[in-house]
Amino acid sequence: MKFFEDSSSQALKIHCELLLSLSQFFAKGGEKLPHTLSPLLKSCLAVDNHFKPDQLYLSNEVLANYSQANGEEYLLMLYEFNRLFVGPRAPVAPPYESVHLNTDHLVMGEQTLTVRKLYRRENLQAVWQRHEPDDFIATELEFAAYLLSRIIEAQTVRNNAKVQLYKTLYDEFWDHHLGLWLETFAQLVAQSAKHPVFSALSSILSTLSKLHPSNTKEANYETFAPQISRRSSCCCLQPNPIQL
Amino acid sequence: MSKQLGFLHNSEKCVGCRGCEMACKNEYQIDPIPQWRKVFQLREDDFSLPSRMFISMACNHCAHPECLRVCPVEAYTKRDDGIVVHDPERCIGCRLCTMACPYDRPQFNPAKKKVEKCNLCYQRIDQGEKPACVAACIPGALALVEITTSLDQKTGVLKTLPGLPSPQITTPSLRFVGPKQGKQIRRD
Amino acid sequence: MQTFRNVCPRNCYDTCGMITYVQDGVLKKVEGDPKHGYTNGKLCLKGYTYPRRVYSPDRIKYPMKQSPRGSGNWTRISWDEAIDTIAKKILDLKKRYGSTLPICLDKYSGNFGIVHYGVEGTMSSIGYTTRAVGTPCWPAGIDAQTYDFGTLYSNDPEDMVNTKYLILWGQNAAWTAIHSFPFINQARERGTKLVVIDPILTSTASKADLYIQINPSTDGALALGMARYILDNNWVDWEYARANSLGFDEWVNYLKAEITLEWASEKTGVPKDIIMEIAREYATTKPASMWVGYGMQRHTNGGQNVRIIDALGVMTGNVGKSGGGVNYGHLETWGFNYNAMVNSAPQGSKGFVGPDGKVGDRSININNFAKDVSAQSDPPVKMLWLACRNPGSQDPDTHAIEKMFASMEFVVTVDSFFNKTVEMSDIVLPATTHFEDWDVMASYWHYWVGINQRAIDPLFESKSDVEIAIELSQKMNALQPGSCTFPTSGTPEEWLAKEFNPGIQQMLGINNYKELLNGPRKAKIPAAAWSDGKFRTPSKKIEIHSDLAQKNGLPALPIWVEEMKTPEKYPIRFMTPHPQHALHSQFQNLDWMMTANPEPKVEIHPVLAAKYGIAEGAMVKIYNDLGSITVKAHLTRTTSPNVIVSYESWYKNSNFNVNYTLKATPSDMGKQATGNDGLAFHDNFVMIERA
Amino acid sequence: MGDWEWPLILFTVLGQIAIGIILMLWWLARDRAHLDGQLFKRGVKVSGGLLILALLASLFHLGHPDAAYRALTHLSTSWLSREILLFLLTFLAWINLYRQARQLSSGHALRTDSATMAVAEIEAGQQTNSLSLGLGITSVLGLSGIASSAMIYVLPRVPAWNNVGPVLFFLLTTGLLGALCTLALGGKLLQNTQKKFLLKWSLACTSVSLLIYVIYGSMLSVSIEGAASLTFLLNSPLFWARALLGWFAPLLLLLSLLKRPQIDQTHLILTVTLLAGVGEILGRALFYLSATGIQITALF
Repeated sequence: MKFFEDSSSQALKIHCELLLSLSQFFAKGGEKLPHTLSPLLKSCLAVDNHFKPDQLYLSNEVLANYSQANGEEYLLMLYEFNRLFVGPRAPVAPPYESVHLNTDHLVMGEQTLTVRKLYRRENLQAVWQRHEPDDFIATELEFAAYLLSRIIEAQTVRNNAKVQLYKTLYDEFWDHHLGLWLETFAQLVAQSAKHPVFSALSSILSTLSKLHPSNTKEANYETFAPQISRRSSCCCLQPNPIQL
Repeated sequence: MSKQLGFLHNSEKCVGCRGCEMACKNEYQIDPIPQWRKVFQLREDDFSLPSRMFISMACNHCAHPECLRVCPVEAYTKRDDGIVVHDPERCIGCRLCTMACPYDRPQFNPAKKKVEKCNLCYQRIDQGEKPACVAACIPGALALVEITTSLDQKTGVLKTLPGLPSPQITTPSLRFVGPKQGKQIRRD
Repeated sequence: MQTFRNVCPRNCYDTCGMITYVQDGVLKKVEGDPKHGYTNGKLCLKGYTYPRRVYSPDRIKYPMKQSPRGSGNWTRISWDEAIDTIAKKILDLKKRYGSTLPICLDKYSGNFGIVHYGVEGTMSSIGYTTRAVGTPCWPAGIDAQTYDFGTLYSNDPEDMVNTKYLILWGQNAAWTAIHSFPFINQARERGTKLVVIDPILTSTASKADLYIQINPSTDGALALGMARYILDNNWVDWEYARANSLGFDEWVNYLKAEITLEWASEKTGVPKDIIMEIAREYATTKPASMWVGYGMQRHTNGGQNVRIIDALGVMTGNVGKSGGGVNYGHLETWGFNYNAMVNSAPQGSKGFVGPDGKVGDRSININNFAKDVSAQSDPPVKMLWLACRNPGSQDPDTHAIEKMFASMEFVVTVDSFFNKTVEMSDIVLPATTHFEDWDVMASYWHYWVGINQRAIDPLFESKSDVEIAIELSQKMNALQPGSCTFPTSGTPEEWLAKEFNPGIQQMLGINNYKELLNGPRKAKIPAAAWSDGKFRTPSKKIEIHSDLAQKNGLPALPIWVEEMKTPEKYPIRFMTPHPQHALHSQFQNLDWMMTANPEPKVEIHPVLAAKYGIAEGAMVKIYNDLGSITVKAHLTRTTSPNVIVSYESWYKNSNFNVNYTLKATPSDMGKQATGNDGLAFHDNFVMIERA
Repeated sequence: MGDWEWPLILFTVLGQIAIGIILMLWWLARDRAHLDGQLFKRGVKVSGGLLILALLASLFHLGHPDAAYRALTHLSTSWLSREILLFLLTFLAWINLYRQARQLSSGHALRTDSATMAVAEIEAGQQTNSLSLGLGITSVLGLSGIASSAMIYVLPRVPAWNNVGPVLFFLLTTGLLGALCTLALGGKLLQNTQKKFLLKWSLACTSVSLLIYVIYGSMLSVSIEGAASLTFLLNSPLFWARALLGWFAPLLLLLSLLKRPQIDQTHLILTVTLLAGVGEILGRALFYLSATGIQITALF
């Protein structure tokens, strides 16, 4: 069973949770792994039960195993996280879309600006706009989750127009952004990961991109007021002060 | 074709500072690999005295461009002013032009899987500006010129320099003022 | 598309005016500022790579902590935690040792923006500290000109168009001052002869009408030979020399007694007739100009050689003349407030009692940093603060540097890229680039001053040195009120504004720094240095005989001092001059540079190469007692058979570093004006073998 | 020096085998009833398969295979455009052959019926005519396609290529591998005379190829770049493998095959086809590897 073939609210919620927990994983950084690993595991398990994607259970076992790890183990994961994604040594897999999709491999590329515009269409903006690139993986994942949550809301109030609109928006965002680089990024992590948790992370990321069907309908646009929940699990996006 | 624009490189003035090379990359923010313009240091043995002598070369907008001839997708076109323009939109990355150009100036960009090259900043020229490399040349060694017989009759204007492919292959629109060597008091 | 004015803040003659193009808050490209009269709207190859520097994913993005140092185990920390850790460490050391002297600052030329002197200010504001004092680059020459003229002060480089005869003495403008070429060319087009004296046939030398490959470190001997010949032919400008200088005749007697052309020729390896030729031409073509490069003073007798060349200029009356001069550099346009630098130590700070009884900072030699830091015992140095500086790859004797770093308790580095120094630090703080700062830059060569706007917001969590100082001050005063005097407020632009004073504004012909937003300004001072004849020596005259030099244990007169002799064991001189694609350890690591210049090389003369069975492209091991490096050989006759050349640089993902073999040998001068003698970078001797 | 261009090697060699087979079938069908129906069908199927493979392989050489169709747009001067066009036409012609091959089966059945033999003869005759026409057209298109592939490499910049060499090499590959593969496919379906001819033909191709290569090699050294190519070849073990597998071994085997027709030849023919095939692939690889272009000779 694939995402969207099953667009039951339950399926969407599970999908949404996975995106959010991944977003958290990157946003909070290696230092907060003790807090972000278990939620990630939880959402992965949910995905596994619901969609039964092949191989995911293996990564889940790794996560399950290491979410119980002791402080020292967590330190190893932290150092690996920073080696892969942060620095100060040139990171192995910079977590920014433009570094991977733009042929000049710099941050703040054209992708950064296009996702900024997409956020703005939803009256949202990245919290560290103009400092942190807007196409930081955590921000993009959170935005994807946001779009799903809008679908769920619309479903509960039976607003089909809105459901359709946000499905289209979600597809659009996926097909033009996350979906384009997540797999490459996952491969890069897989190649150089020196700790099982990050190999697991890599396969979770590829599961995410594999499970998503490609679909490119353009959305005919009308904006709704942003409904970004101020839950702890949202930290990369905020209502756009200019717009509100 | 009404005229033929090209470059005049004064090897007497060029100190190989490579400003042109990077000004070109800066103007178009070219990806790391391709070098539309490249400064070459000539071989010492080709001259009476060893010294550091340079030529700066981009696409030579040849009168008989091999790239244009062999390209299967008509990515190359020659403007009335002789500029050979490459259209990356049409390019399918067959790399035949990179095999055919004796100057290796069409450059394959592995990131884009397409070929790129210098288009003599035709957009700038159309607005009456100098090409970025010419505008950036500090010692004033690089000039945009119209290739004419009168230019070729000028004394000191050369069609080639040691180490360069014979101009007969593509009749490049590049002329040189040859490097001049001073007196050297050497310890060998 | 918005445009902003910036100035390249690198340690470079040219200090280019830049125009920065910004769209949606993103820097798109850079160009030269056409309103800058010396750099004239053009940048060098390095300048054009700035967009790659700003947006490189390799940039240091956040404050980070390494535990343990050198392990590569890095933790991202908040600015607050970083500053808290640093502040507590400072206070702890202060408590343990009763002063802040265990804290040592090493800051130099990574960013020459005036506001960046806030780094020194940071240290002053916490108390008296240990300071790496001096400059590796040019101190011997500075002292030479200080003894002779009272300070370093050169003609406006744009004035080179007026010269009729130009000698570039150990100066490779093609690589290090490219913007001077249009002026040199203008002069040449009017018939000026260009002579280049250099042990290496550089790109600049290749353009000369006459290139002289002199024996390294014997420039003084050549100048003395010329002086003797000028004297013998009475081409001396007696009037100028006697009217404006002290001890001229004393020196003339020395020439008569001690100097012969044969000796000069034998010393320098320059044929007699050539010495006579350039002596005649230099003395009889008026005005004649000499540009003394920094390379030629990086020898154990470098300062003395510069003094001799100064004397040559005086003897021919070329000093104080437009189109003339013995040009080296100047600091005339640097008269800012250094507001960010001048902070008094907190109440009751204990300092270092100098030999003169004055209490203050404890200065150690920047040019023997590793040894001097380790040598401190009362109190020992426990903490290093590094900003605008990368001793890990730029200081001599890298192994000694590594050992010294390992012995530290705490190392803080402020930088933008993960270089060798960051690798050896406990905490690294992300530095802004100059596009993310407000600043003002002057040049030590041309007379222009330009403002540097904040063109883009600082990327990630990077901060400028002053912003860091402010945070540190807030934290320290919270932890221990009064423990830091650095102001805790002010926007970057306000800090910039505080650097201006009526003096500098008058010099630049402005009433307000904001006028610089319309374009850089050129100082309103005469094009010919010393044209007023008011020298700044104790005697107010040119001191050919300098008591001050004598007092400092140097010859009073510009007489010959023997060069360093080649040791038997290491017969090959290893010169490591400035690179073309980099400025020290900046730029070469960027992707465009790594494509244009992917790997280091060592230039070896074919004769020498043959002797050691080294072929073009072969790997060569270069070694001496200190260490070794292995690098690819390039056979070329641009060097001489007993000199090999490799250009110092920091390549991405490479441990190439010429300083593994470089001994911290002091040059003869520097103490007087810069606090410490310079470094004899070019008196480095090695052995080679096929690797 | 060039690179190891797998896509190009496969495209050229496979394409040339395919057209070579058609060419041989054409010769066999030159007059009535010589070409066995089974062999015709087999030949057409195999050559078609190879042709498709070849065309697919060629796509892998492109940075943007999706836009390959655009390669047809510069017929005026680009031999690459012309090559693509001719190969597509060849493919169309082949589709027609394929159609004929399928119809043939019905026509064929008639033969067994002695009563209507006469009719069959005639029909078969007409069929053979239309067949040989179809084969003819395909071969001609194919051969011109191959010629244009060769012309692509006739570049003033590359002295080693800037001569008749490429055309000859490509055509000889076609002749040699075409004949050998037909032999291998034909087996019992070939009459002895046909076998003999194909063997002789292969022998001829091999020896001519060897001969021409020697002459070509000796001519290379006139230009610096050509000389570079030559030294590269002579110093490359690949080249000597190619000589052994592609020239000497086939020569000996073919001779022995012609000398002793009585023994069962199937295995020997397979071996020689295989060897020659490998030889030609190596040869083509070297063709690209050894290419040295005129270029700027500077320090850096």
